[in-house]
Amino acid sequence: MIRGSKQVLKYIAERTIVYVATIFSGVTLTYLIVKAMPVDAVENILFGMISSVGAVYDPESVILLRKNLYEIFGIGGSPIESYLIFIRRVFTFDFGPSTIAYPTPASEIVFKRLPWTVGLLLASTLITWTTGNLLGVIAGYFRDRKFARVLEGIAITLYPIPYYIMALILIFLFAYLLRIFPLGGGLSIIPEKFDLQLVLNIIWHSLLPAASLILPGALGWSFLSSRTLTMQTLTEDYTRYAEVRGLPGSHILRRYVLRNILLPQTTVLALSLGGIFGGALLTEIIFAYPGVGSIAYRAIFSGDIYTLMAVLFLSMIGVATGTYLLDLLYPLIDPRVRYR
Amino acid sequence: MSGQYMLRVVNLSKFFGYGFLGRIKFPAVDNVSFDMEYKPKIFTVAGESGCGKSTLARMVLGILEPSEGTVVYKGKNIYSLKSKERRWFHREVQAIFQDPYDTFNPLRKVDAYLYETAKNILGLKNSKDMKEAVDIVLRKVGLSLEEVRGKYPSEFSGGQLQRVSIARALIPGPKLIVADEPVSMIDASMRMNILNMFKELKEGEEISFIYITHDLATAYYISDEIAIMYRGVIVEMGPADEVLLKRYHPYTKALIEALPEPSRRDDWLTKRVKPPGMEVKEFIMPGCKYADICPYREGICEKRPPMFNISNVKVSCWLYK
Amino acid sequence: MEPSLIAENLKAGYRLSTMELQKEVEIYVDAVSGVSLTLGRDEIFGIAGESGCGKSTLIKVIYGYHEPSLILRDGSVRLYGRKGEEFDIVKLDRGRLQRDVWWKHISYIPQSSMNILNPTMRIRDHFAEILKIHRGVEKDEAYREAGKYLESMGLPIDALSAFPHQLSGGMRQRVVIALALLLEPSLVLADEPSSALDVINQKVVLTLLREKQEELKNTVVIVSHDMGVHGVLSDRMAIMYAGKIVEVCDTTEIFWKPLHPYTKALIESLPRLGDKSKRIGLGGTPPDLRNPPPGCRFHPRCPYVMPVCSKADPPLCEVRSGHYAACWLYSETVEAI
Amino acid sequence: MAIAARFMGKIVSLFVMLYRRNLKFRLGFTIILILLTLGFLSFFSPTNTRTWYVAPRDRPPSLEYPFGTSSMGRDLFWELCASIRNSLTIAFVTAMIASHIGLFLGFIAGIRGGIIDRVLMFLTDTFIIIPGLPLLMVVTTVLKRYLTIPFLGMLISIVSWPWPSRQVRSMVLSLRERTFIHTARLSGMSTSKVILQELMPYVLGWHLVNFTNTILFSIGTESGLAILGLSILDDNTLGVMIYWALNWGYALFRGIWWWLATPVVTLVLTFVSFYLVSMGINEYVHRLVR
Repeated sequence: MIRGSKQVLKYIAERTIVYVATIFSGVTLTYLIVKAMPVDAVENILFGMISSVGAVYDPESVILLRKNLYEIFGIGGSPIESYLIFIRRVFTFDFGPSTIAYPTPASEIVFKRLPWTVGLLLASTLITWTTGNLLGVIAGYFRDRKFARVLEGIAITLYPIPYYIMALILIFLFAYLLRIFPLGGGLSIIPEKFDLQLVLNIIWHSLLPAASLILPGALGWSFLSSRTLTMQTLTEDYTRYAEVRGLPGSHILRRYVLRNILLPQTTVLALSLGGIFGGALLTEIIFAYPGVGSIAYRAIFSGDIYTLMAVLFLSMIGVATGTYLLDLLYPLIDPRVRYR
Repeated sequence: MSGQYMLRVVNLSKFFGYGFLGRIKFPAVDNVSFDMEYKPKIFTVAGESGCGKSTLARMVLGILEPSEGTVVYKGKNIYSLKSKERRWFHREVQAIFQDPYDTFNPLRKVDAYLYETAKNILGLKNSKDMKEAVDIVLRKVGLSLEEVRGKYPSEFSGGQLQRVSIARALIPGPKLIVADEPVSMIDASMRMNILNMFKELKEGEEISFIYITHDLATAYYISDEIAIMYRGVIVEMGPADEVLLKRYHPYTKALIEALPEPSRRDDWLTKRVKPPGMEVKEFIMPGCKYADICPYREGICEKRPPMFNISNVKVSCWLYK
Repeated sequence: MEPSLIAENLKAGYRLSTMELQKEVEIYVDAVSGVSLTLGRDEIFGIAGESGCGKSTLIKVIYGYHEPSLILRDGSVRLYGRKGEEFDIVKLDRGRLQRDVWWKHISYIPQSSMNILNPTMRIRDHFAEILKIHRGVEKDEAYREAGKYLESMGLPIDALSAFPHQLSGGMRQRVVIALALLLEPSLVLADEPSSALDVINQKVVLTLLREKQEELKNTVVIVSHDMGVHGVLSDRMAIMYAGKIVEVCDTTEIFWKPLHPYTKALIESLPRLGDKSKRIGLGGTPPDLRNPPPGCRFHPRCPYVMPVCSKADPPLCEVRSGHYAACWLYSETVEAI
Repeated sequence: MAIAARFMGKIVSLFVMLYRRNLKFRLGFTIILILLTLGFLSFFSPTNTRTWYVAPRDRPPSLEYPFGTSSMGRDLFWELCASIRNSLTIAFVTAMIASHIGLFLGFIAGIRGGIIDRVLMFLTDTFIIIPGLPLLMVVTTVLKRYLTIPFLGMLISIVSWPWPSRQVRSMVLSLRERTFIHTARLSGMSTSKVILQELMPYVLGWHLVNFTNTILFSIGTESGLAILGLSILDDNTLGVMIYWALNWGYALFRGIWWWLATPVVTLVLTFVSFYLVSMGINEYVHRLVR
């Protein structure tokens, strides 16, 4: 057993408290800001119902309806009360009904679209991480070679460009000029059954959005971070001493450089995986990709606070859980930390 | 002057985080006490790296707050000084650090520190007095203002820079200087110049020194009294000749025998020595910290040995109860 | 006694670019300037000298390990294996050195720094990879041999499966020494093998090195600034000052009949337990090797300085049998200049 | 004020030195200079760039209209100049606020330590997990009517201060252990003097890096908001140009590629140039700290 197991439990407990507290304060802060939105969801619905053609309502039923609606949305009563109701709901993951697609609960809408976003981002994050690291290690190891310099040049230009600007450039090149990719959307055929043709169609649609996420990543920050790490590891004492022991370059690259880079890079992976649920908001909107991001976009414009809160909450949970799991798992991954 | 001791260190301890992400607390300094009279003296704290001697030095200097115990300088607890008294304390007690190149900010000119000390602690106002005071102390260490003016630390050799550091400490005319391994970074051939300077300052300027070192040969050369530390505890304390030549405590014996002395070549090569155990385990041990590898170990060593007096040497070992 | 290594007229230094007055400037540090050295068989040879005297650079050049900024300008290094093999270290390229020479015939023990060993690899794998690459021994057989070997080095068996950071400084240094002696090379170069250790660990490590040397009857070069370490360990010694060897002789002679003024000053400045007589340190400051002083490089600080000292560089000549010194006091040809 | 002057002096001398010696910095800084001149030119624009139909519509780039004209009847060259000026102002405002809040909080957390450090760290962590863009989307829709260029800069700074503060804190924590801090204390220097004289030379380099990175983040965020139509649409910024070209003018489908290309290419140039500058300073700072 790890020495001082009592300490380990204390550490886990502390990490959990920080985890919950961070989410709690994050949610509260967003709630306060979102609450400040002037759009009153209930009035919207009522107005929508009353003005729909041919509908006649007597006044009492409208007032009664308003009271119920306030009840359902939990915004009746004093701000404190509504806040507490909101918090209870958040942690039971029931965000109340979405104002646009009225009776259907907000969380349901979000969950329907989640697979799209997670699918896209999971794939692109993993691809970014692996290609970025591989290229980074090679470019770092053969630093003076020509191709390494070219790669560095590309990386410096791609790294600062936000992914949604990259999206525009890609649309412009591939969808407009060369027309080999669709301009947007998630599907261009009506999905009857889940067959190869459907899968191919989905992939065909998600290639361009994925590319807009992968390019600035794989050739940008992931490449640069792994290249700097490689160069640092190459100057470490243990790598130099390995050379002195007559070990061949390939062996050193594998057992010394790669091994010692993997640890910090897994941290980076864990953090970026945490960011998946947040969804690449803008890319989805630009490509009209049916993910969580486009719902959030629509929710903001239509004042659908609760769907928006669901999306924000999801991404906060993602990031916070990513860091939380990392804090717990890291000592197991890195031998140095475990048995200090 | 309150009481006959200038400095009283009473049951001083400092705990640091360690183990699984710093969760286990271990005593880097464990209940250390010693006193210094007003008579100028060089008191050495010797021990291997990691035995807690530097931590002790920082606590005495008022830089590092102790976990337990007190440091009383001329009757005042240095950790409850008011801001004006703090200036008085810095006027009386100064420090010389180990690495001269880290003692001065590489991005600042060296003489800036000399003027700062003169201005803030001596309270000199106009630049003429300050220049004069600085030049006097620089001459004492064999340098002059011209050699130092407007230069950065990188423009000096180690030995020269350490002299500037000593000069800085001399400006307020201190009564006590804590020197934390002042010569370990200096080339062997030039160490003597600085150690001789300490002796002259003790006799000439009546300044007491607390000399922190791991090098027992230099300790023997300049110190009047010496305390040997092991794993955060003083194991033996007393006049330098008695402690280093008679060597009551088993650790002091092992330490001196392990010293590579050319004259004792054959004896050094033949005698076997047991390698020390895992550091942390020994720090946490409740009883005698040296028990793990002590050849004279007995059951009683589980309990912590108090300080026994043999003639005027204090030894913390059950052998002498 | 045929030699294990002959180095002739080695000239090496560092080309650095530093920031001086906001301007990038190229400077050359003349770390080793014209050093010749012959090492015998079955002996511990000590190289002593203070910081910046070029002792570490010298053994790196002998080993043939050139860090990026280290440049070898001149000189040759010939290494002789245990069974008569001969290698010209300077001429061989890095690939040949790594495959045929390094660790098989010559090994190198770096200063005992914190992360010499691969932090993500267990100790036994450090042994296994050397045995596999240099001897083609398979993993489990290599583990057994490593276990046996570590036992002989006085290390607990469970150290094998430990990670480097779990070992104490002393243990880690003993593992490094075990690695260096694993393939029983004819020459072992050790750079300050015990300087970062406490005195007791230092004794454990150095006595171990001595024992192994006597067992293998090979040659071990110890580089250390601590004269005491040489006093108890080295059979023969060289004193270096500002990139040159100023004295070579048996260790006992150095402490009782030193010849070169620098060695004398060095020995006299060493404090000794039990002797409180006043000692005087060397005056002046070590020379700046970016533009070293002309002639003998010790002349600005030498109490016996003569006119010739600042003009010509004194050759290393044999003043007594086996006792060489590079100083005009002892050189017969002084009148000629 | 003497300190501020000296402070500026140091930055100017640092830039001059880096310009001469660091290729990345030189390349980046020259592009920025071009952008700044374009931005400055916008004050001499013959027509008010916010009005429609002042120039013939949909003209491809020609001598008369170097960047062509848009379907809104605006000369893209002058609109670009105005957009650069506004985008850079927003970014500058964000950077000034965010990096200085970060500097201030980082210093307090680093120097004070203890409870204050834990509270500030908790606050920073909370802000980091909140997704910046969606939050800003909400805020900008809410305050649509009050949005002005500097105010938008301030809004973006709400989400961009945590990174610099974390960075400065770790820097201060590592410097606090250095021996020269003890020497300074023993020389009777007050805490504020220690910060200014001892810590500032090191932190200055990093502060500049944080400043440029915040500019990058701010331009990116503003253009992101604008593409969604959440920026100040009746004014000119690089993002707003893209918005009108994409969502109103359907520049892409109607083949008026230059309308979209002008802002996109300028944005790319802005990002790359500021990043190069930040890398140049970063390399210098690394060498300084080592």
